[in-house]
Amino acid sequence: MSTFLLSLIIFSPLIGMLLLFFIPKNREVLIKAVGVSSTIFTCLLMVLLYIQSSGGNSYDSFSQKATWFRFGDPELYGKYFSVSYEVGINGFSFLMIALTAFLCLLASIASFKIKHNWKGYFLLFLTLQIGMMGVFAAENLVLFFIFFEVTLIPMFFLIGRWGLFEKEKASYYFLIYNGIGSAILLVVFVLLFAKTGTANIDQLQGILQSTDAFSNKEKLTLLIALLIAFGIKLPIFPLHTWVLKVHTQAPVPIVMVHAGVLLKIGAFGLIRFGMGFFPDQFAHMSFLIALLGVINLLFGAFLALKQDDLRLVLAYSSLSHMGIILMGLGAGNESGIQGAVFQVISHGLIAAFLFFLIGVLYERTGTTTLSKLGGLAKNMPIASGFLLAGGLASLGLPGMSGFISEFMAFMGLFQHAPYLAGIATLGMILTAVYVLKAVLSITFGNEVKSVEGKDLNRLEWAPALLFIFLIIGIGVYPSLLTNMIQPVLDTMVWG
Amino acid sequence: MINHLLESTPSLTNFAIFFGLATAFLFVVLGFVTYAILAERKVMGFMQGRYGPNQVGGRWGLLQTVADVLKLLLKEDTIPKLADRPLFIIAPVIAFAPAFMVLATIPFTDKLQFADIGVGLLYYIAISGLTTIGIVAGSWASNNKYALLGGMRAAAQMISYEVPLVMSVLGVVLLTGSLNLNDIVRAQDDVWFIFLQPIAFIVFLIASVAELNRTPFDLPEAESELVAGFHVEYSGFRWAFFMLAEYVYFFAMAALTTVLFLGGWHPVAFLGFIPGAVWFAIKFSCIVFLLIWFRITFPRLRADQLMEFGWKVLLPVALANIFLTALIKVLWF
Amino acid sequence: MDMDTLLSYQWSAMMPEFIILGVATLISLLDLFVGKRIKHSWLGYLAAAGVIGSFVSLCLLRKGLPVTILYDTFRLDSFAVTFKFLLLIGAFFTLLIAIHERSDEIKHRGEFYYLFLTALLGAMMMASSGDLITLFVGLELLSISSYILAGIKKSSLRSNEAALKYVITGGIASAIALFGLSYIYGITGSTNLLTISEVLGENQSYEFIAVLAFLLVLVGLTFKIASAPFHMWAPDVYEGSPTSVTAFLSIVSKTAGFVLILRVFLSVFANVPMLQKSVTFLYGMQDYLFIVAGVTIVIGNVVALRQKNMKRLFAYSSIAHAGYVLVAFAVLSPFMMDAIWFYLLAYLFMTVGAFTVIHIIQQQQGNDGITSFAGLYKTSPYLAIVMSGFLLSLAGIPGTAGFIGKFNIFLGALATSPTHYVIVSLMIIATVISYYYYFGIFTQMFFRSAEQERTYRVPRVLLFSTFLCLGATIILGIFPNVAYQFFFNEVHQFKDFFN
Amino acid sequence: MQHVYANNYMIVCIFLALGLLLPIVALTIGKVLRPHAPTAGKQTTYESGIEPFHDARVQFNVRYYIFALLFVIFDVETVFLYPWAVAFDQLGLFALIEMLIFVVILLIGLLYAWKKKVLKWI
Amino acid sequence: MNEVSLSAYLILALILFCIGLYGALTKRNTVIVLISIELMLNAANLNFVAFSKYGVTPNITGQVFSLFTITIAAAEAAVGLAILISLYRNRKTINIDEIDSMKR
Repeated sequence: MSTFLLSLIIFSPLIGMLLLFFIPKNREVLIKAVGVSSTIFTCLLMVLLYIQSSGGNSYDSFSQKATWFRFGDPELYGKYFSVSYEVGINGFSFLMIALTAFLCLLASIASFKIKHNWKGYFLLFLTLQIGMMGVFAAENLVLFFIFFEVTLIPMFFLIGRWGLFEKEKASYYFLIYNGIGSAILLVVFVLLFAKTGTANIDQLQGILQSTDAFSNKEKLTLLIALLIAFGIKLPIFPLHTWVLKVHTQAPVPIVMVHAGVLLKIGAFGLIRFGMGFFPDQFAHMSFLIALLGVINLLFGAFLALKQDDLRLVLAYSSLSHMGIILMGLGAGNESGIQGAVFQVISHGLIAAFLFFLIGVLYERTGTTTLSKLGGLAKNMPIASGFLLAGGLASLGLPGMSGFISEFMAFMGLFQHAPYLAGIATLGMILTAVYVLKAVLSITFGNEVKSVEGKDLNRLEWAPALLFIFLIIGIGVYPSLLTNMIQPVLDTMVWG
Repeated sequence: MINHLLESTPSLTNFAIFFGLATAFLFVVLGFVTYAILAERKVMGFMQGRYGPNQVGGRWGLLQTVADVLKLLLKEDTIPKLADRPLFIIAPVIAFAPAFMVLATIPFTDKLQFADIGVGLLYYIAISGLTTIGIVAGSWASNNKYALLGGMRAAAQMISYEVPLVMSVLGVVLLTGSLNLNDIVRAQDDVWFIFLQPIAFIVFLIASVAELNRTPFDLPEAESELVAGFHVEYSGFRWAFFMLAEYVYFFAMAALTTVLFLGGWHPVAFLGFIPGAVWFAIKFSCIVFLLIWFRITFPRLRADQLMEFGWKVLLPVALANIFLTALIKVLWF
Repeated sequence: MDMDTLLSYQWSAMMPEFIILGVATLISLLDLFVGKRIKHSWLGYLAAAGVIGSFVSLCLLRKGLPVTILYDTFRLDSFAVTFKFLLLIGAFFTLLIAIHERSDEIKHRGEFYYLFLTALLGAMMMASSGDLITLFVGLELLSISSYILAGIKKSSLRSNEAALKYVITGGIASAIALFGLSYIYGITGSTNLLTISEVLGENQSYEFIAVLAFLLVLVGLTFKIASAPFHMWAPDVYEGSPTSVTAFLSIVSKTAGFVLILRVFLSVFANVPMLQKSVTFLYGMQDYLFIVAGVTIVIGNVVALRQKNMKRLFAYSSIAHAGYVLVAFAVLSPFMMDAIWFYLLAYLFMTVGAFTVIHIIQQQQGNDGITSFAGLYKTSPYLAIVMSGFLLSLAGIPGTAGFIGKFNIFLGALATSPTHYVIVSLMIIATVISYYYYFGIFTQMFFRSAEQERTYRVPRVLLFSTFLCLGATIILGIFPNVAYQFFFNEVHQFKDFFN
Repeated sequence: MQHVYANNYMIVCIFLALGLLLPIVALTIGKVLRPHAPTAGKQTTYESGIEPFHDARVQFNVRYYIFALLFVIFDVETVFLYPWAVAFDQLGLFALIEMLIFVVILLIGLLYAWKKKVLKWI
Repeated sequence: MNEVSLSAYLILALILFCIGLYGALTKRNTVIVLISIELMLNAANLNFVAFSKYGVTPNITGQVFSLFTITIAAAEAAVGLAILISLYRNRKTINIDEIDSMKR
């Protein structure tokens, strides 16, 4: 059972897709129900997996390997490239998959607001889920790349078909930027594969560290290529424009998933491949990476301050928070990396949460412009409360998950590059300013626009509560996560 | 003597000698043309129960054609204003030159032959095709509706009949195994190809008449409908060269028929004491007479009959003949 | 050459060709004598049946290779067999499209079908030729038949223009190639490919001429595959020709072009050492191949961005794909054969499927602009989804055959030498550029709405063929081993290619 | 033997030269002898006495071209038939069959033209 | 008349080929373009025949090849002209520059 469990989880949305396929496309309620049940099913399987892994201690039994296909012929050329279907998890990727499953569940609930074409929407949504979970579970470069690209196509359609006014433009931005990123990634992967003859990530790691198949210079080049590839996804400062488009134009559930999971693929990839394959070179470049992180942080924060659209504020805030991940990684020491990993999880939750609320808000008011919103607390006290909580989590209030990650990342960076860290603290202040400015003006500012409808309904506050619970849970009891990621960190930091 | 010359190193002297001989031959041909025209008119007259030319040059009108030529030489030459002048001038030359060129390879006797080249037959066929270009060029250059119509008809007719002509000869080539005209004649030592290849002979004869634009296939110059066909705008000596080309072809075609089917210079049975040249002349004359006879006997065909006859009858018959010959050769020889 | 030697030849090796020839003759006679009395689509089905028959006979011939007959001018080796499979499959699907061409546009149905078959025959001859003469004759048989096919819509101006442009460029290209071949013959005194290779290997005193000949032949042959110096005919011809002919040109004709390139260059130049450099001739010429491939890729993808007509767009896309396959050839990797074969197989299914959809829409809408796809998802979800499958594959998205094909090319290139990363990067970047126009079609199909509501009637045969193509595209994308296994095991290998 | 070959072709060239020379010489002589008095009337195009109207280079029936194309095909066929006929003795029955196939294919072409009423004049 | 050397034939063929190529690429009249293509093919033929007689290893193959080429060239010209005629019926021009109904 346990050998197939992981694959079952990854491909569990297929069951839902299959069911959806046979449902007539005008049966709205049924379609939505099936979509949500499918994500619930995946979540249940995740719980099963957690239980089977004896509480998150041993994941080895979940690894699965099957030969898949082969390029070339050993008899004929004496040389061949074999690609296997290899999946497996460790603590970190388990967390990422769990996050994905969880966010997908909530996003699918948020998807109830989708107005048309529910069937197509859920089919694509579930495909996206397969891709995201597959990326984290893949133990093989080719497989990783395939899942990576599988996330690309559904996103294109989801943005382009169900997005807002500039949806087509946004979907093209998404496609082309990520296409370029994946293209660079592909070059790197194929180079590694072609030179070493294996695509298994663990084996590659061993080969790259023990042999000199690549010179240092080549390794550095490859690392930079990886940095660009994942930097687009993450995004790192000059490559970020597409994120803004996507965050402002995509439908809310998709932005939730996107901000919560898809951006993290960049961080995940950077940790998994950048640090995993080329640790020495990564250390060599650590200052640059940290610097990029600080730039991201400050740039995002500054621009967030200037925005009048809540979506854009959050988009820039995502950018700025990604900077913290980079800072943590750039620090390169245990607490830095721990902070980065923490940030990956915590920002995933917080960003998704905030976008979830934006979706609710947008539905009620029809706008996300700050200057048109205000005095929400009077009509929608519960929503305002959640919003405030989300904002506080975002700016890193102690006791919430954001605090832990930021604290650790900064601690790491102070050890590594104190001046840089000093400058970066400015970013934290700015973060507090823009978050509070935005949130407070919505909740307590002058009432500009009347709100139609009531406060949150059951389907809205329940997920929100779940979010808050998790965010505070992690913030109060961080060792829940640290226990899981510690083994990963050990291998990463100490080799 | 000619063999000796042929084997010597090519030089200017050789060139001079050959040139002299060829010029002499040219005059022979011109003489033939002169008297062929006369003969044609005489025979026509005879068959139509009239005298024919009988004023110039005595009772036989022997100098009639000479007088005609002189008249043409002195006649004013007009070129229509709308004509394409360079093409108009060059067209008769294009028409005439190949007509004379083909004569180079015809073996009149086993000794009397100018160029004995290996692919003589192919040479003849290839070069003779060029005349069409002269005719079409002349008709196009005239910028005259009758001329163009005639020229196009001539082209269509000549290319249509070229195919059966070429195909019919293949029977002979199959039996000989050579394209050399000398070899072909030698292969008829025992029996002439007219007996072995009667179908081919008939096809060849018909096609050659068409190729020569002679009645009953004289559509390109059908006087009653096209005035004079492609050379309607030509006068004087330019016109004469079209006519000359036609008659030189007449000569060449008759000679070729003799070579291919009538055994060339070979004598009939026991009459070997008569020189080959005479035999050749006799056979040649027969063919010439036959062709003149045709002209007088047959009415002109309609254009559609002409073309359809060529493609639907002559071509399949010629092809069938080839395979019949090949089959017979494989099975019995 | 007497009777006995001739009878001793294993004539059955030519069975697939004979079947095609026989069916073509049969169709022409049927068309002439009972043409009026039978439904013309039956001729099309007869042609398709002929292709299937040929396919079956080819399957039966797989064992006991290689067979060479007629003094080595015709050779049936595993190379020929595997690539003939591609040709036959491609021809089969294009024939299915051809059957559904509108009958008021193509009046001469009989001709249409047997010209298809003769073109196919030419392509098959090329695949099996062991001699420059048969090779050239095959090439021209294919070319001349396709010239007429391109102009088969006699009363359509665009069709006429397409045909004329095709004839002219085709004529120039084959003249250039022939001129190159004449030099190859000149310095070796033979037209047999393997003999040429031997002689060239022994005597290298004419290397300059050999290089000249190589380049001339290369330039001439790029015409058939529509790559760089001779790509410009493709857009016009693709646009003007009937869609089935377009599909034929971009699949069968292109495959045949690659077959020819592999045949000539590998068997002639692969084993010939080069004088100045200590490499084989083909390696010495590698740079030129790279230039051709690179320029082709760039032109194909960049110009495609501006296209507003589906068939034109696919013309440029097919130019780009020719460039990709040329990369596989140019890197001269040991994986060349299977990479090219697999890519062409994948390309076959996705292109023929895409053209089928384009055909259906063009037939019923009378317009082949890119906007004719607007709102297709609403009007005909089946067509939209099937088309998306093909487009994804053409764009090289994982999960489809196109990805595996491209991946194989990359892997082969980089496994041979890491310095190939330049061409590989170019190819990958070009692929990303290609997303732009492929996804532009998606935009039309899914995001826009149609100008007017209409329903598309998909003929049953085309439904079947699109379904089959989509299935093949996806299966080859997920389980490429199906094809690779066949390639490596069933047909026993290319060891016989060089002797 | 080489000389014989060269000499033979020299003769052919001489014939060509003579074929060209005769018209040139004759026409030059004629130019000296004949009168030259052009008038506008003489230089008009002949059209049975009426004033010529519009250009004479009219469009022709397409049949002419089609016959030309047919001619090209069948004339080229002979390119193969001639070598075959010359070498028939060495080739034997098989070559006959081969050529038969070849010709039958061409005959189908002729049949095609026939059936399509291409061979029908006007 | 001495034996003409191989290079003379080759140079002649090359010149013919270049003229043909030039004509094919620059001329505006389609008929002339087709003729130019013929010229190129015939240049190749000339090469074949010259090599077949004076080449490294003289043999008959070159001549056989040129026979095939002649046939193919004829077929190509026939098809080309036929297409040109049908185009002319629709378009009334044989000028290659005016054949541009499909814009780029």
